[in-house]
Amino acid sequence: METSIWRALLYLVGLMAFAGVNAAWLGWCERKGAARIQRRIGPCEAGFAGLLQPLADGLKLMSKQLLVPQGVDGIIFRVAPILAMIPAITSMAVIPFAENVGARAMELSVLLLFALASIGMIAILLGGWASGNKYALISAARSVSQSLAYEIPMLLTVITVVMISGSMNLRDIALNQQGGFWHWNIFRVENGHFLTMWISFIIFFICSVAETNRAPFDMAEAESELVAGFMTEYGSMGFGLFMMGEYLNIVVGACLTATLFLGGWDCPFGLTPGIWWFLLKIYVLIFTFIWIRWTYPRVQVYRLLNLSWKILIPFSLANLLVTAALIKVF
Amino acid sequence: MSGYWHDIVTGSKSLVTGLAITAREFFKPVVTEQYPWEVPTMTPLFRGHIELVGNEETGEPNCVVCGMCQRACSSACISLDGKKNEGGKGKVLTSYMLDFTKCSLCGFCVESCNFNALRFSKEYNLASFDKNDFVMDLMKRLEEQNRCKR
Amino acid sequence: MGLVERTQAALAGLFPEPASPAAPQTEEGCQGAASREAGVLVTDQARHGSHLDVLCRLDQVVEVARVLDREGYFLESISGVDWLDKGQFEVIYDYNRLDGEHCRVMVRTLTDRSDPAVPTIFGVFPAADWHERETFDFYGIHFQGHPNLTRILLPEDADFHPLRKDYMP
Amino acid sequence: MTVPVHLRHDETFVLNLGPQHPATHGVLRVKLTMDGEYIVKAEPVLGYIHRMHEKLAEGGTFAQFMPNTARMDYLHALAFNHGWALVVEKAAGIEVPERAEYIRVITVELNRIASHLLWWAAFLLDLGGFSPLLYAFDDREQIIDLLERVTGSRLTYCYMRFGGVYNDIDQEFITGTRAIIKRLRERLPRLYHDLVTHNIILIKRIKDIGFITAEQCRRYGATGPVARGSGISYDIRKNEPYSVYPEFDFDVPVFGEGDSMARYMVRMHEIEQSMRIIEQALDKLPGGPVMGKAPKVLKPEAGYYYVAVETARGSLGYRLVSNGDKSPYKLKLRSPTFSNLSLFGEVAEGMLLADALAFMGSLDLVIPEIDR
Repeated sequence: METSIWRALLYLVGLMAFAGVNAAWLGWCERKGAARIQRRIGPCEAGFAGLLQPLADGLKLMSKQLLVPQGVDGIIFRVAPILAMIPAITSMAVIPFAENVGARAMELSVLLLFALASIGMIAILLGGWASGNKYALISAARSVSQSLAYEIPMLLTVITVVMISGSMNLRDIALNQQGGFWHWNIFRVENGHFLTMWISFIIFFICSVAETNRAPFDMAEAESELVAGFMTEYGSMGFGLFMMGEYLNIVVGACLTATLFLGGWDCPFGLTPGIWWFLLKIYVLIFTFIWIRWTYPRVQVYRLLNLSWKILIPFSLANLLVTAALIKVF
Repeated sequence: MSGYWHDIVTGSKSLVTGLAITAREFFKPVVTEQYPWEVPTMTPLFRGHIELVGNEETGEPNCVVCGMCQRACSSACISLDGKKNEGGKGKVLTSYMLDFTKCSLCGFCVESCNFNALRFSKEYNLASFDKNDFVMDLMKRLEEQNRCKR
Repeated sequence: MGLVERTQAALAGLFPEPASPAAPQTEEGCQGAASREAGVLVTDQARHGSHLDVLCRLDQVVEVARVLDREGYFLESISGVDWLDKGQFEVIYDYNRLDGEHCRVMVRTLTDRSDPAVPTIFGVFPAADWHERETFDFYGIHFQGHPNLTRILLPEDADFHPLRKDYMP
Repeated sequence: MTVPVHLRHDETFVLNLGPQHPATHGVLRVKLTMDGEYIVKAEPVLGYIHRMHEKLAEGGTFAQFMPNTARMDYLHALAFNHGWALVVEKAAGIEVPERAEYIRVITVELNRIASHLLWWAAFLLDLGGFSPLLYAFDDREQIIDLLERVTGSRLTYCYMRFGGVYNDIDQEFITGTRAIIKRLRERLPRLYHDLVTHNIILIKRIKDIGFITAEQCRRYGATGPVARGSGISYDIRKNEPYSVYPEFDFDVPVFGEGDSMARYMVRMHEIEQSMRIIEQALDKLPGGPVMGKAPKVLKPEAGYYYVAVETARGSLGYRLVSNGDKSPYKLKLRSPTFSNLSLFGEVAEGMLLADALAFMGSLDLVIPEIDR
């Protein structure tokens, strides 16, 4: 692997740009998508099809005063939104966009991603806690229990993938699935057995919706219950960073799903692998995120935990055992 | 335990159905109206604020200053004044003020008028930063309408 | 025996001497509030909307509520009336039934205007809680024994009772 | 699901829900004493949009109160119009032509459908589903457009007059109404029920939550869909028929479970029943005038009058005391949600905040009607 400083810098700039553009224009995608589902037009005034809307929103948010209310923990209150943004951007570094496009191919990149995802949860906890607002406090408590509940099934399903690939390096996992959709982990055939990886995929996808605090699992910002949850006291770019952090988490979640289960940059027909396939996959997944959000009502907080502890965890455990048995024993 | 499996099966089915429905809606045409670009036409009975009806030929208000509208008004938003008609019988209107901030658009004034002197305007996009703009001089409005007609 | 008669019989126990025996079953008693004695009257539902018109003394309000509760009625509303010229407040309780049979009972009671006080029926119907608070709010009628007789619709610091006829804003 | 929880009264905090809160549909404030996410005590605080309509009524003539009636329950304003027209007609002995009563019923039922659709939309919004809101608004908008054609207003109608209605309906209205009914019949099962009613998330969210017993309904005076969701078959249109309702064949949907789901189902079925009523009324619509003879100045005989009508939220009562003058001596409005909401404190005790809000949504609150 090349170790020139330029490569690192190039990737840093490229990734930052990719993250920034996504964070801004996914908001536009979300609004357009929601509008179409609800048979509206959505943003259409600022630029062609409202494409400049994110710029206008960003300018508006930046020009507003960052209000720090009385009685909040000033430092933590200011740090929390930044903390929400950083892990999401950092995660991008280990994602293999294509065979030769990717900042770092670390050996334990899967572990790193989960570690960073937990930091994102801490940002919500800190933001909610520091606000000194009761709604924010409830929201913070909710998001912790939610993260706790959903990291377990998520990790259990990832173990199945790691077992198959024999590596925790995302690039190796993706390389392992090259050559058409029948090689992808989701349709994996090993030792002549069709593995139950599609269950893993569904569980992983549900968990990533929950991990990114998206509806129907948006316990932390349940706007009809907790006003805006941990963001209640945030205005200006504090709010903007939380929003961008959320969208970036979606991107990371989609990237991870695409890499772990959908063959990364592989072409479904085994023809021309490349970065465009990867992008196509993640945007389809992101659209599914949006689609789900605008379809379902919110899950009640204890149902959410029930879903994880009573359905997802048993299923992912069983799935793990079955997969292990099919690979190693039979 | 059967409830557990039943929930999982029917639940997943209902979730997929939901996604199918929103997907179907996604491809249907837009139903909203883009307000400033597309202007709706008001129905014939639409109640905007009231306005005076002028005589077909002279353009003078039909009002005979009987004060029925003022009495019928449930929010006391009409104040009108008239003077003796010189060289004729009855009275002529000198001022007709409508305080639209109080009006509840009930239509009692128009109904109470026996002389076809009042009607509803079709104006619906009234907006202002100053509430004094809604204390309307209907005489002036009628004059302007007459001028436009000519 | 129809529901109206049954209720009438149940309530009659509270009023030992028959109320103006000469002219029962008419609407006359319905006119003036103070012009008749306490008792039960049958009124024309099609005309007035209620089947029974019960005028009771202040100390009978709770007892009437108990009887009606036993009979399966529910409290629909409580309203006050200010009879300024007679120097009295009237409190009207509307009772109704939720089951198939239909009978509306209007219970009225009068209290002195200078020191209005009516016993609460909160203990019988919890529904009376808010209705009594509202009547207190608007008329200043004190419902004795009400656990939380505070303003409900007007602000806590209001010092007037707007539905009194002598109140001018 | 009831989670066993031992409420500790010494470790509670007070949470002010409202008066500006997304789930309270306006300016209701609920003072919640919370233990974590569990409600120890809930105390609704009313009056943020109180306008003293009862005093306003005493200040004007009988007719002049008509526009005010529409400003209480702005979602089912025509039923409030209807009730006021009925009580004054009863007091003053005014005859109403049959055609006018039919038109009243048609418009009131259309308005009821619109009200239930909006409730559905807002309820789903409480539960976090945003798209259903706009689907329902799409349908509601068409009903409102129709009503605008005949009444001249979109929300705060002033359509009824003593002795009839303000305006006759035309052929376009009739065909439009039939088209709406056809459209709703198609959309109710395929969009509303498939997308929402059968959705597992919604079922888990509102089933077995917020139980109200029939006895509680009686003690608190709850009526309307709240009572009908608790197994009480009480609908004034059936129990104490007014207007021309006896001439129509319709059912009163009753669900005995008493939970939020039951109330939800009652309202969804009521939309269908309202459509049946409208269809029959359109079929039977008699000819004739829409305005009867009514004196210009009304001076009803002194006495006590009471009229109840069934609004989308329950039984609305007008208690009118007349002293023979040309303005009401006393008017008391018995608004349905005022009584329905008084249940909230008792039922919400021990609930989760999220459940309590779902329960509050299922009560279908319209705050201006509570505060009057």
